Formats: sequence, C-alpha cells, structure tokens
Amino acid sequence: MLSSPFIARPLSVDRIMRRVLYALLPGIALYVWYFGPAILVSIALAATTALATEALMLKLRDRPVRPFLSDYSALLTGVLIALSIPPFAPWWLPVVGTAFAIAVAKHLYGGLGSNPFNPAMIGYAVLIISFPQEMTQWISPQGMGHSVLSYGEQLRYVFSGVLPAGMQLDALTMSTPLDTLKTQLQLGMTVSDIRDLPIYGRLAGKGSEMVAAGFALGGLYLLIARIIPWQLPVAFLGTLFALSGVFHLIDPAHYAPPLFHWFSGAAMIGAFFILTDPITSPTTAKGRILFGIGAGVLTFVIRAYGGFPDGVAFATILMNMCVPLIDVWTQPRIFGKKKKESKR
Amino acid sequence: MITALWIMIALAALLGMILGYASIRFRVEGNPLAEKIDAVLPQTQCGQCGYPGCKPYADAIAKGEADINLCPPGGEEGIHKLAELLGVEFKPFGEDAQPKPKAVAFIDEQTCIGCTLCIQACPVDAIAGAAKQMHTIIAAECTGCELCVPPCPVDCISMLPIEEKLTNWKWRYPVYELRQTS
Amino acid sequence: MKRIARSTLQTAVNLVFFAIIGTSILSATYYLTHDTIVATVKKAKLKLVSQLLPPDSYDNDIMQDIRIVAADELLGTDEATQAHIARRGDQPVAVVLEAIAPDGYSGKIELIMSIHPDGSLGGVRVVNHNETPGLGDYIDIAKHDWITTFDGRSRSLFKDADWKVRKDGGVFEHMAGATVSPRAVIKAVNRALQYFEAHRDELFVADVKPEKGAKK
Amino acid sequence: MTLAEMKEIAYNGMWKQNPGLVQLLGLCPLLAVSNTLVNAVSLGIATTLVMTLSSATVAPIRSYVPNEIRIPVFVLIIAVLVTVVQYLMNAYLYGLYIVLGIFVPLIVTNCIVLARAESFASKNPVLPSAFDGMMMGLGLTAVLAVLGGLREIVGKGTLLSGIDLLFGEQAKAWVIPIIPDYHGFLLAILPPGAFIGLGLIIAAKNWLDQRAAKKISSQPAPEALPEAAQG
Amino acid sequence: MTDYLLILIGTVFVNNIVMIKILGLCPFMGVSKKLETSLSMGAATTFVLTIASGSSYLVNHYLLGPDLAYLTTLSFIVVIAATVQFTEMVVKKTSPVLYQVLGIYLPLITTNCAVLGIPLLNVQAKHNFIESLLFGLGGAVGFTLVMVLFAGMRERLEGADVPAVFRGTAIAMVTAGLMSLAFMGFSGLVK
Amino acid sequence: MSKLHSFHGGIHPPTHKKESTQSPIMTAPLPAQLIIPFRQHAGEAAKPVVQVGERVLKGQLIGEPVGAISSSIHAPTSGTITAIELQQVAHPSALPDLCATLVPDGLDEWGVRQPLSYRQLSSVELQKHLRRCGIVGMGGAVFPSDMKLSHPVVVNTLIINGAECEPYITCDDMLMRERAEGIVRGIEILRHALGTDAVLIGIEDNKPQAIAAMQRAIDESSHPFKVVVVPTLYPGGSAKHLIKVLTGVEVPSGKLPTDVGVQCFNVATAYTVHRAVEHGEALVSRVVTVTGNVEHARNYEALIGTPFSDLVALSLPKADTDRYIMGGPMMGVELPAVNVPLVKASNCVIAASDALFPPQPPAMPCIRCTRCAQACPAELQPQDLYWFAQSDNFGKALEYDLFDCIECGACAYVCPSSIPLVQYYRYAKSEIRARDLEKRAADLARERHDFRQFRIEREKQEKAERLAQKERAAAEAKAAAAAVAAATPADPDADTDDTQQIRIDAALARAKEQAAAATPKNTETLTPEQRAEIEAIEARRAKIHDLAADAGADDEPPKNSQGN
Ligand SMILES: Cc1cc2nc3c(=O)[nH]c(=O)nc-3n(C[C@H](O)[C@H](O)[C@H](O)COP(=O)(O)O)c2cc1C
Ligand SMILES: Cc1cc2nc3c(=O)[nH]c(=O)nc-3n(C[C@H](O)[C@H](O)[C@H](O)COP(=O)(O)O)c2cc1C
Ligand SMILES: Cc1cc2nc3c(=O)[nH]c(=O)nc-3n(C[C@H](O)[C@H](O)[C@H](O)COP(=O)(O)O)c2cc1C
Ligand SMILES: Cc1cc2nc3c(=O)[nH]c(=O)nc-3n(C[C@H](O)[C@H](O)[C@H](O)CO)c2cc1C
Ligand code: SF4
Ligand code: SF4
Ligand code: SF4
Ligand code: SF4
Ligand code: FES
Repeated sequence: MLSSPFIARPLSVDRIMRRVLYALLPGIALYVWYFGPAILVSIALAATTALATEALMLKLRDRPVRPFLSDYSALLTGVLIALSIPPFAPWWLPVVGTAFAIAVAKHLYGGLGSNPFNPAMIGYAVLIISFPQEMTQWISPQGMGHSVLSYGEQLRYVFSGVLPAGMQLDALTMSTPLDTLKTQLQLGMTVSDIRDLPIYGRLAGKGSEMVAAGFALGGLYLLIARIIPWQLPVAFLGTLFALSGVFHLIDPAHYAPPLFHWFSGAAMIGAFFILTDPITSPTTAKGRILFGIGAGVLTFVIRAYGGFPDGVAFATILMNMCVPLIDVWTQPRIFGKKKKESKR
Repeated sequence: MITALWIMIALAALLGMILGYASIRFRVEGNPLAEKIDAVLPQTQCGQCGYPGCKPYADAIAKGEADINLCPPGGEEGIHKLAELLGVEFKPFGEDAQPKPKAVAFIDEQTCIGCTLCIQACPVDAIAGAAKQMHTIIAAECTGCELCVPPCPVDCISMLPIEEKLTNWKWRYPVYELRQTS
Repeated sequence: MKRIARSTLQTAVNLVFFAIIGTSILSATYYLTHDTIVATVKKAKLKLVSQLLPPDSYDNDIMQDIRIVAADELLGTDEATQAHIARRGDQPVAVVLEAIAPDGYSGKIELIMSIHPDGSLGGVRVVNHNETPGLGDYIDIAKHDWITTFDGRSRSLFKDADWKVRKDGGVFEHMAGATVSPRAVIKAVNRALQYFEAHRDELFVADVKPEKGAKK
Repeated sequence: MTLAEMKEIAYNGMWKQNPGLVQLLGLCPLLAVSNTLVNAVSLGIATTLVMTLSSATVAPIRSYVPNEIRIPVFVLIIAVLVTVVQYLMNAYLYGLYIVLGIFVPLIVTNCIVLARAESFASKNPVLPSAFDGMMMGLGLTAVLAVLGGLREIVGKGTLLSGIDLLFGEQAKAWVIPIIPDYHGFLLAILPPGAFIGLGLIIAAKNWLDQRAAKKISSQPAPEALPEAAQG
Repeated sequence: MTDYLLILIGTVFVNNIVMIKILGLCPFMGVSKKLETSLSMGAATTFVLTIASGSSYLVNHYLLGPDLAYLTTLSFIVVIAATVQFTEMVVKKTSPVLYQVLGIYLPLITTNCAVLGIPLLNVQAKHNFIESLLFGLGGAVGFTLVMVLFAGMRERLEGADVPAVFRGTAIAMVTAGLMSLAFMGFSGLVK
Repeated sequence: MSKLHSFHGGIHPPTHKKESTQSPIMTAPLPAQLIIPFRQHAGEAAKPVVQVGERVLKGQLIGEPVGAISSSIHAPTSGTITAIELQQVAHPSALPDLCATLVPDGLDEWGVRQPLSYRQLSSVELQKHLRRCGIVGMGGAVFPSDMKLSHPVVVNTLIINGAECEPYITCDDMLMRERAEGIVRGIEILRHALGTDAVLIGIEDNKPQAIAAMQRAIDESSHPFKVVVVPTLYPGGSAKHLIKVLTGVEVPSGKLPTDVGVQCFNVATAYTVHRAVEHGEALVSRVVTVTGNVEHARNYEALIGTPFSDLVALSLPKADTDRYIMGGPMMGVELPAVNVPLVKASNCVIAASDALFPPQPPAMPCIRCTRCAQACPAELQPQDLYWFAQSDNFGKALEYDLFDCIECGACAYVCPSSIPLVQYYRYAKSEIRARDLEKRAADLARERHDFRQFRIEREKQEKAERLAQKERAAAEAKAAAAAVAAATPADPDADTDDTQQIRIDAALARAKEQAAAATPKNTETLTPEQRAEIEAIEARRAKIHDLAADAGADDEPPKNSQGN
C-alpha cells in the first residue's frame, strides 16, 4: 500500500545534475577558446569511461542500470575530472582517473549518495600522485604565440604520444601559473617579478583567469537557481581571500594577492562545482560554513607551503573526511527545542 | 654486559614493584558489565542460549566465554545491540539458533488435568491455577519461552503465534521496486 | 598492607628474573654478531665508494683513513661528517665527501661524491632523497644515469653560470617538468666543490682514527 | 597434538582466523613493507620465526608468570627474540635490513605476536603453541606475499625486484618484468595503495567464503529431499 | 618555538603516524567502529604515548647511552608494557564498559607499533627531551584525529548500500586508503 | 491586528480547493446499511453495549468508553443492529476491526436529546457531557475533546483552527461559510469550559468567504473573538505551527500546547460541541469533502458509518478512477476498499487516478541535497532520519528526534529523489514503539522471574522450617511418649493408644497441609485486574473453543511440518 504524500513537486536528480552540467558550459567554452579543442577530447574520453564504468559496476552490483546512468551524476564526475587534468594529457590519464573515481570512490561505497569522498577529486588525487609528470604538463594558451598543432596532430599526440617532427613537448606545455609561482619563488624571485612573466595575465594566468571567470559565471547561475547552497562558495572564497590578503599585505614579495588565488588553479570551479557536491558536503548551514572555511584554509596552506601547486582537490577530500563529524556536531535546533544540547 | 644486566635488573625491579602494587590497589570485584548485558537480553529466561536463563548467559558473555549470537528470542536486533555494547562485529545466528515468530502459550483446559507441572516450569509465573484445577496462561505476562510445553503430561499446551491486529500493526519497510522507466 | 608489600616484591622478583635471562641472551647475541655487523657495514660503504672511485686506483685502507669534517654551510651539513681519503702510496688520489642539498622538491637530498685533488669530480651519488617517485627521482642512479653526467666535471672547466640546468641556461640536462630536483643537486655539488677548493689542503691530512660517535 | 588439531590450527592460521584478513592484527608491517614481494616475504619470514619461537617460549613458562606482569614478561621475551633476529639480519642480510628499516624492531610490537602469545600460547602446551605461532606467521606471510606481489605488479610492473638484497648481485637477473615498458602506477606502492589493496584482498576472501557458504547450503538440499519425502 | 610548532604540525598532519608512517593500524582499524570508543582509545593512547616517549628518552639518555644501544628495544618495550599494564588496571577499575570495549586492544596498546615506533624514531632523529615529548604527543594527537574522523565515517557508512563482499572491514580498508591519499596532500608542508 | 509570526519550512502545493466549493453542503441520503467501527477515536476502543438484533434510535449509545482516553459511539440513525463483528475499516493496514452493522429503518428517529444550558455548568460536567456525546477532534487527530478540556494548568488563549491547509479538503471551509453561527456558539462553549479570555481563529487567506462569514457571525454574536488571516502555507494547520504563527510561542518538543497556556480546536469540533451542548445531539454525522477524479466535487453532510462507496457514487467518479484516498493528498491514507465506512476522522475522500496523481518515479538514493530540511516545518534533518531509518539504525533516529516529525510529508513532496520519506519514518516509529513495548515486557519478565526465584527460595526455607518444626515436634512427642512409657511401663495398652493418637494427629496435620497446598497456589499474588483478566481469558477461551470446534481440525498447528 502506498503511503502519503501522494503528490510531489516535479523535481528530479537528473534535472539537478543536468543543470550543473549546463553551468559548466561557459567555462568549457572559454577553455576551448583559449587553449584549443584538446580538452573536448579529454572530456569525451572521461565521460565515456565514466558511463561505462558506472554501467559495469551497476551490473556487478546487480542494480538497475538505466535509472542510474540517466541521472547524469557519473557524467558530471567524468567531466569534472577531465577539467582538472591537463587538456593535452595522454588518453589513458582521464580513463584511469575516471575509472578509479567511479569504481572505487563511488561504487564500492554503494554508488550515488553513499560515497563519503568526492569521486572526481579522488580521481584527480590518484592521478597527480601516480603520474605527476603527465599531470603537470599544462598546455600553454594559444594566444602566446607558440605554434599550434592541427586537430589531427593533437589527436595523434593524445592517443599515441607522437609529436610532429621537430616539435618539442616543452614548447607546447608549461607548468601552470600556480606551479610557476611556486618554483620561481623557491629560486628567489619575488611575486611581482614572477607575474611579469609572459604566461601571466592581469589577474592570474593568461587565459586561465578567463576560464576561471567562466566557471564563476556558471556558479552564479547555480547559486541563483538554488541548486547549490550559498554558504559553501562564500565561506571558501571568503577564507581564501582573507588569508591570502593578510599574507600578501604582510609580505607582498612572497605571497600572491587574493585575486590571483581566486582566479588561478581550481579555486572557482572548486568553490562552485566541487565543494558543493551535496553528497560529500555537510547538510547543515553551520556545517557548510565550517566546511568552506576549512577547505579555504587548507587550500591556502597547501598552495603556499605544500608540495602540490594547487590545494583545492586535497582540501576537498581532507574536508570530506570531516563531514560526518561536522554533521553530527552542528545539528541545528529543532522546532520546539531550546538549544540542541550537543549530541554526544 | 654487566652494566646491561644491572640496568635491566633495576628497571625490572622498579616496574615490577609498581605493577605488583597496582594489581592489589586496583583490584576489581564483580562484573558490572554483566548487568549491562543482562539489560539487553530479552528476559525470556528460556535457556535456548544454552545457559540457565538470561543472567547466566550475560555473565558468560561478560567473561568472554559465550558468543553474542546465541539468544534466539532477542532476534538479530538483540545481537546488534550486544555488538554495539561490546564494540564487536555483528554476527548472524548460527544454523541451530534461529529466532521463531513471537508466540504465547495456550492451555487447552478441556484436556488440562491440573497437574501444576507447567506452573513449576514457567520462569515468570505466567500460569495461574491450582492443583487439580484448570490452569490458565496470563497472556500479557507469558514470554513465549515454551518451557511449559514439555513438562505437560497430557500435551495440552500449545504455542499460538501472536497474530497481527490493528493495535499491534506495524508500518512495513518501504520497498519500491526500481522499475525500468523507459 | 602486608599483602601489598608481598605482592609488590614478588612481582618485582619475577620480572627481574626474566629480565636477567633476556638481557643475557641479548648481550650474548650482540657480542657474537658485533664484529660481523661492523664488517658488513664497512663492506656496504666500500661498495658505494667503489662506484665513485675504481678500487684499483688507491691502495690504502680507505675506511681507516678518515678526516672529521665539521658542519659547514657549503656542504649543507649540520653535524660533523667523515671524509675518507684514498691514497696511492703517499699520494692522495681523492677524497670522498658527504654533502646535503637542502632544497629538493620534498626536503633534503643526501649526496656522496669523490673529488680528485685537482678539483675534478670522480663521481656523485644520491644516498637518500624523498623526491617524487617517477618525476624527481631520476637523480637516483637506481632509476636513471643522469647523475653520471657529473663524472669528471670541475669548477675550472665550468663557470658558475654553467652549473645550471639547460632550461636556466646551464649545461646540465634535465627532464621536462621536473627541474627542482636537478637544480638542487647541481647547486649542492657546485658548493661542495667550492668547499673543497677552500679546504683542499686540510682535507688530505688524515685524522688518525675514526672517532666514536661521529656519523657513520 | 593430533592430526585433526594440527589441521584445525593450520586452517585457522591460514584462512579462518587469518591475522591479516580476519583478525586485522599485524597490519602495520603488512601494509608498510608490502611494496615489493621480496620485502613482504622477508619480513613475513622474520615474523614467522619470531612468532614460532615466542609461542614456544611463552607456553612452558605460562604457569609461572603472575598475571600482573604477564604482558611485560611476554613482551620482554618477544623483544629479546626480535632483537636477536635483528642483529642476525644486520650481520648477514644488510641490504634487506636497511630496506625493512624500523619495521624489524617493530616486530616486537606487531600485534599478532603478542596476541597469539596471549590468547593461544598462554593456554596451550608447547607444541601446539609453536605450531600455532608458525601457522599464524605463515598466514600473515601469505597475505604479505599476495599483497606485496599485487602492489609490485601494479606499481612497478615487475616481480621479485630487490631479490639481490637477499641473494647478492647475481640475483638481479631473477627479477621478472611482468609488464614490459610499464609506466608504473605509483599509487600502488604508496600507503593508499597498501590500504586499498588489502581491502580488495579482504573482499576477495569474503567473496570466496560467501561462495563456499552458498555451495554448502545448496548442497545438502538434494540429500535431504528423499528424507522429506519419507516424512 | 616555531621548531616545536613544526614538530607538532609535522607529526599530526604531514607525517601522520597512521596514514603516512603506517603505524598503530591495528587499534585504528579495530576500535574505530564507534565515535565514543575511538575517542576514549585515542585518549588512552595519547596518555601512554606521551609517557612512553618521555620515559624512553630518559631511559635512553641516562641509562643506556651509546654503548648499550642494543638494549634500546628491550628496555623501551618493558617500560611501555609496564605503563600499559598499569593503565589497563586503572581503566578496568574505573570504567568496565570501556575496558570491555577496548578489549583486546588495551593490552595491545603495548604492541601498538606507534607506541614503540615513536620512541625509536625519537632516538633515530636525536630529539631532545622536549622534542621527544612533543613528537609523542603529536603522534598521539594525529592518531586520535584520524581515528575519530575514521569512526565518524564508519558510523555513516553503516547505512550505505555497500556491496556485500565489501561490507565491514574491506570497505573500512578502502576508506583508510582514501584517507591516506588525502593526507598525502600535506606532503611538502614540513620538509 | 497582532503581528503574525512565521515558522521554518513549509511548502506551497497546488490547493485544488475550488472544485469542491462550487456547491453548498448537501445532506447525503440515508444509506441501506451503516457500518460503525467501535474504534473511531484516539485511545481505547469503545465497548459494545447493544445486542445483535436490538433496535436502536438515532443518537443512542451503542459503544461506551473504556478507560481514560476513549469516547462513545452512537447509532447514527434509527434501525436494527444486524451484526457486531470484524469488518474492514479505513486503515492503511487493511486489517479488520470490530464494527456494528446497522440497517436503518428509514425513520431517522432521534432518541432522547438533552440540551444543556452550559453557562450554569462546570467544566467537569461539560466534559462528561461531551464524552457521553462522543465528541472527538475533527481536525484529524480524533482525540477525545473532553480530555483536551481537562487540564491542570491555566489556558489563557484558545485557538480555533480553521486553516485547513491541506490541498483538496474544503469541509471546514464550507462549514465556516454555511454554519458560522453554530461554530461561534461552539467556540463560546469551549471558551467557557476552558475559562480563557483570548480566542484567536486562524484561517488561511485562500478562504475569503469563510473569513467573511466567520467575521459576520462574530460581529453578530458580539463575542470578542478575533479572526486572524494567516498566509497559505502547508502545514500551517498543524496545531503547533498555527500556535507559532498566531502567538509566536513555540510548543516545546514533547510537550502539549496547554503547557504554554494555549489550547487548539478545529472549527468542526467547535460546531459539534455546539450541537452536543445546545441541542443534545451526539456526534452522528459530519461534513466530508468528496473530490478529485469525480464529476461533481462537493461536500456532503453524511452519517458516520456511511460506506464511502455510497458517497462517491453521489459525485459520479470518472471512469479511470482506480483508488481512493481518505484525507488529503499530503497526509491521507489510501483506502483498502471503497466500501469501508465513513468515520469521525474522515474529512475528505479523493477519487484518484494515475492522471491526477501520477505514480512516483522509482526512488533514487538520497543525494543529501537538503531540500527536505529546508521544507521541514519541524526543523528536522529528514535526510539523516531517512538514512538511519532505511538502515534500521533506530537508536540514531531517536537521537535525531524522529518523534518530533509530524508526518506532514513536506519533505517527501520536495525530494528530488522521490523517496517515500514519510513511509520510512512511520516504519521506524512503529518499530521503535514495538521495541519499547518489548523492552517493557522484558523488564516485567525480569521482575517476575526475580520474584519467582525469591518466592521459591522463601518456600524452600519455609518448607525446611516446617520440616524442622515437625521433626522437633516428633522428637518432643517421642520424648513425651518415652516419658509416658517410662512412667507407665506396666501399661502397654495405654502406650499404644497414646502413640496411636500422636500418629493420627500427625496424619491430620499432613492432610491439612495438603489441603492448604491445594488452594490456588499461584493466584495469591495476583492483583484484581489480573484476576479479571483471567476471567476474561476464560471467557475468550470458551469462545475460541467454540470457534475451534466450528473450524474443525484444520486449525490445529500443522504438526507434520515439524516432524523430522
Ligand atoms: C581539482 C582540480 C585541480 C586543478 N589543478 C590545477 C592546477 O594545479 N593548476 C592549474 O593551473 N589548473 C588546475 N586545474 C584546472 C583549472 O581549474 C582550469 O581548468 C584552468 O583554468 C585551466 O587553465 P590552466 O591550464 O592555465 O591551468 C584544476 C582543476 C581542478 C578541478
Ligand atoms: C605532485 C608533484 C610532485 C612534483 N615533484 C617534483 C620533484 O620531485 N622534483 C622536481 O624536480 N619537480 C617536481 N614537481 C614539478 C615541479 O612542481 C615543477 O613544476 C617543475 O620542477 C618545474 O619544471 P619545469 O621548469 O621544467 O617546468 C612536482 C610537481 C607536482 C605537482
Ligand atoms: C501536518 C498537519 C496538518 C494539520 N492540518 C490541520 C488543518 O488544516 N486543520 C485542522 O483543523 N487541523 C489540522 N491538523 C491537526 C491539528 O494539529 C490539531 O490536531 C487540531 O487542530 C486540533 O483540533 P481538534 O482536536 O479539534 O481536531 C493538522 C495536523 C498536522 C500534523
Ligand atoms: C552541485 C553539484 C556538485 C557536484 N560536484 C561533484 C564533484 O565535485 N565531483 C563529483 O564526482 N561529482 C559531483 N557531483 C555529482 C554527484 O553528486 C557525485 O557524482 C556523487 O558524489 C556520486 O555519488 C555534483 C553534483 C552536484 C549537484
Ligand atoms: S536464549 Fe535469550 S531469552 Fe532465552 S534464556 Fe538465553 S538469554 Fe534469556
Ligand atoms: S506460560 Fe509457558 S511459554 Fe509462557 S512464559 Fe510461562 S513457561 Fe513460558
Ligand atoms: S514529514 Fe516529518 S520530517 Fe518530513 S517535513 Fe514533515 S515533519 Fe519534517
Ligand atoms: S530532499 Fe530527498 S534527496 Fe534531498 S536530502 Fe532530502 S531526502 Fe535526500
Ligand atoms: S601491527 Fe602495528 S598496531 Fe598492530
């Protein structure tokens, strides 16, 4: 016998996920504009792998395949992984990362809704730890005057690793703005010297700052459409801004300014698309603020002092670990209770 | 070599003394844990666990002599509670100790000869009656332990499963088939 | 009260008994294996040195011919180390120095190198490092022979500006995407050579005996 | 000790109560030094040696040790044995000794050693205790070997790398390149790979056990059928 | 002062005793099913570890010296075992339920690799007394931290639709692996 | 106008109230047969007080209350009781319950009606009267209204609930439009019984006509009642939330409104109170909305016990109607069959079809989006409750305040994963309640077991004492006999006589003891209730025996299945 309620608002998981995918579009479009279409290959590879792995795992787990494939969550994971690895990566990089993310980080836990860690970020972390060389060869923006490969040559490189004769890999790739900042600081340059290098634009990396802005735009749409809660991006970006601002004020030679932090690396995509993964973030308002602050602090600390150029991914999975506790310890007051005495 | 020996002797002597003192000073009497376990057991006192009643079984668990999956009346829920209390892994029932549906005893008084044997068997005094009179089970107090069934010389006691009524009806676990929607 | 005292004493005696037996066995093993262990450790170090210096190029007991080198900024060390001196006849052939590159990608890189009296390198090896496996670890001979490019190089052949990776305008090769580690090694070796230049003469005068407590 | 008892002990050690898969004891060395097959097996053998000897030593003295110093005494015995093993390795297997590092002295605190001393050797006579120690050790070694092999293959694409540390230079040729030209999947040889690998092995054991259980429960059915027909 | 702070950060996060150094795993896996117990176990371990690293420094520095280095393991472990045995008696007396819950792990604090590992690492790193204490404290805090986080996740995982063969310890191992992956993000913070 | 307050969450489902407010309330014709359940209110079921075959008059008591929380059941019309038996009722379990079947004689002849002039009456007397008239809350909870008037603390505000927040339902709306005067009189009676001064009538702003009608009636009556228009927001009609909106006071969790000096009644309850007090009419009919997939959605005044099928037929259900819902679409229950009878709680019946209420898509896993938490008026964390309920982690569910869930369904309404959340909560709640009962039974069993051990011990001791006494007595007797024998060695006859006498005494004593033992042994500790229960058991046993005799051997426990 069915139980009440018998009516429901027509909203569904796949609609939510689809909107998040749409929101990624401006960023992706700018990405293609500045860095060429190689990223689309990565996205296609990752998306295909994501769907295939999802289907395989569902089969193995004896769960219906159709409804879960059409909820777009696996697709979203795949796209996010593709966006976080260098666009010019060999074909197996997105494949391995996505397969690991979906199979281990998602389905071993029971699939959609059960995973404690953000699958895409687990995939990214696995890749950067296992294949640091491939993961640090970012393509340099077309606008910088380097010779550009034809589409065919790009595809050939992605799938076979062969460059046209006379072409050096070094000429095509560069370490990312954050990475360069880090290594050059170690070599004794100051922040302003470094930012005069040709790879930098007005805020952060040339081109990549615009991509970040594109993601921010999509993020604002999600915010306005109430698909993501405001606490997460606000707390995260606010913390990142405040921390980097204070350090920049104290020692401008060695600490990059806040806007640089905002518009480089994965800060924007992280704030709006990654930290906000509802499944792996806290459910209470207070908890979300704590989560955002924690992720902001960790991101800054890893960027400024750590071994990895960008800290967003690690900050995300580190904070993911804390989510159950945050949820327990920030339970809000309920109707008719004074103040919730702490649960434990 | 000799220094080594002296050092170790000194160390050992010192620590030995501390431990010897502490072992007397912090001696524990009784086992408060058994009480906690007993509170979790269903108190059917049926002995199906292989112990003469719930308390002895609780004692045995507390001493680490008995497994936590021996009490059928407690059901899986009971094992879960014990596992939680003791911080051990849940363990399903063995082959021979599966719980039965809840039931109460019922005496067919047409057959009952009033021998009082069942009264003596019932661990919770749920049978009322006197010698050579018909006996009656006070259903509200019967735990369904079946201990009164075997002693009856005329086999007049049967176990009636508790039937579902409006008053004890429970909402079911929602099971929705994940239909393939095209 | 008496019971406590007795139990205390009894326990202590018991434990002491086992301690005596255990310590005896242990001490015995120690003394039995001590010499072998010393020999093994020596052999291991010799094997390492043999990669830097052909064993037939010297004829002294290099393990005994030791000079204690105080901690020095140029070497990157923060405690005294041992330098071994190779001689053929009375002529010094080379000194085996330890140095540390402090600015590897993930922490210190420990180096050992042999330097001929003319300031040229016999060879360099990385003994310990934490560089990223698969990226920065090609400085390790077990992974790559990059480190052998130092063989025979000296500061008289290369100016300071050459002691850099190619990317920074120097003469040393490097792997794309991992320049931090080689930079650190190159810098450390260059400095160690500077140290050698400054202390060449003292270095070839041996201390008599290896001192106890110094770093193995 | 009867054959049945031996079988039981062996089965317990290798499968049913396997320290690494079921009891989850002795995990530190299991996870820390299982990055190559050679490391894993070497430490496994060292541990097995210590376990056999310590169980054999604890069993005869069990009745003379008062309860309150039980653990210190057991640990003392184990520590002596471990240190002896450590010195022997240091003297004769120096390369391996350096690779295994701190985990050799840590055999002392390998939980499974004391756990067996406490829960088996302190209640049983010498022979079964020694045998139990050995089988538990071997059980751990087996898991170590599987995990080590897996991690090495996935991580490096080889097997038996580092075998020269055991058998000298000439053994270098024994290394088997399983996947030629392999890129290497670093994760497998790093700590996360150890955890995940062990998780997969435990899952595999669960799977085998469940399959076996299903077989058993479905097997007697046909036998029971004629009986039911009679009744 | 910053040195001390760095030791703490280093031991708690960067070189977390459980996640990176892979020590103390048995209690980490065994006593992390419930939040409360993991907290208590963390407290007990913190107590023992701090005492152990302090007292073993004293033993090493004043009793043994360089000549008797071969007694290090033996003397350390005896001191630790006694400390643990003492703690065990006290816990048994004061909190029987905790005693039952910590069960086999309480005596096993003795054989918690971390408790011997940290003093040995102290010797290896030539820490002074304060550094030794901080190293022990940091290690223990790191241990408690990851255990509490882990317990929180395991409690939540109880409701998850984990595939049957992975239920229980297998998924816990995988989770620990992903946690360790996350902790690698700290690498390079303290060199 | 006092300031309105608001509560967290809530939803705006489409109201669909227009359909059934187009035509006035119509009195439903007398059905051929009425089925009157004895359990129509919260608490203990009523006990039948009529015999099969008896003729009853309209308003005549046919079931009397049992225990404190209970109410009366009356014959809705005059006619003959043809059966008292288990019949299907409007309950989600589809289980049968005890009902009386009444075949109307068509006369609709009232029995004695006893109007009261309430101003002279004390609250207690009024309560007695309401209980006699079977007045229970018409807002859905069917809690006996007399109980809601008997309260130990001062109630200073009376709130009348005319919110009717659920979609589709319009019975209160129509009642207010058409019978505002009666409602206002009823409110005055309730106010009198409670002794309050402030009366607030909360009506949602989507019922302008009802608001106007009520205001007019109040103006005419010149009572100082205040009609407060509240914003339409489901579940604004929930008593606690209406109180919050009207007064700003939050009823503490686990407490009753009276604990904060407020009491809340539904408008229809007020109307029935008016009928009961001023006309002496028991609660035998109510207004019910018939809507949904029907041609003529409207409200009917129908007799309690009218089969829903009769009512629905009046409104002409459309062809594709395949199920019926009693109550609103948010909190109602699907009827197990359409011929079950109308009860006091039935405010609405909705004919449903897949077109009207499309079946929910298959439930997906919860994605923790917290839309449910944003909608939950109780400010709970529904996603956590669901997580615990679906994994049977009841302890945690309790910790997260499962029992503060009012089962309003707002969470399930907004859930993008289409999870039947409320069903999980109901499941968890009933499991927890059952476990609670079990726990209590276990405690009782432990007590009784301990007592038995104690008793056995005592009896053993007493026996031992008696034995010792007897032995002592025997020894004394022997000694006496010996003494006698010694004194009269020459008289052997006397000797035998005396010892004989002693033996006889002993035998007598033994017999007496046996007799004592034969008195009911196990009954001495029983309380009167238990004795009563034993009697009841005897009676039940007799009945079961009859049944068993009827059913024959089939009912025997299937012995052969255990035979291996
Ligand atoms: C988790 C994650 C990590 C990323 N890490 C970096 C990074 O370390 N450096 C970087 O420049 N871009 C990183 N990106 C990619 C940027 O978000 C974005 O794609 C970038 O603007 C592309 O420009 P770039 O190639 O100049 O970096 C990352 C993205 C994600 C999702
Ligand atoms: C996770 C990670 C680990 C790295 N490890 C090393 C390393 O061990 N050694 C190294 O030289 N560079 C390492 N790098 C690369 C440096 O960050 C830096 O990009 C590189 O050394 C600059 O080289 P380039 O000047 O050729 O671009 C690593 C990068 C990442 C992201
Ligand atoms: C979610 C929910 C919605 C409710 N909606 C209404 C309503 O619209 N009208 C109403 O009178 N009672 C409603 N109630 C019942 C009230 O809480 C309360 O029981 C009733 O107003 C008390 O009056 P009564 O005893 O006269 O029925 C609702 C209860 C709940 C839990
Ligand atoms: C706002 C939003 C953000 C998301 N972010 C991520 C993400 O960062 N990584 C990811 O794997 N999936 C993401 N997803 C998809 C989905 O929630 C994820 O695959 C689940 O964690 C799988 O159980 C996101 C979904 C939404 C609605
Ligand atoms: S089986 Fe359970 S109910 Fe029966 S005596 Fe044992 S513990 Fe009590
Ligand atoms: S009446 Fe029978 S079944 Fe019921 S409690 Fe007593 S002995 Fe057990
Ligand atoms: S049904 Fe319960 S949990 Fe859901 S919204 Fe209503 S009160 Fe909240
Ligand atoms: S609305 Fe549904 S999916 Fe969203 S958190 Fe609540 S229960 Fe989960
Ligand atoms: S082996 Fe390290 S804690 Fe058990």
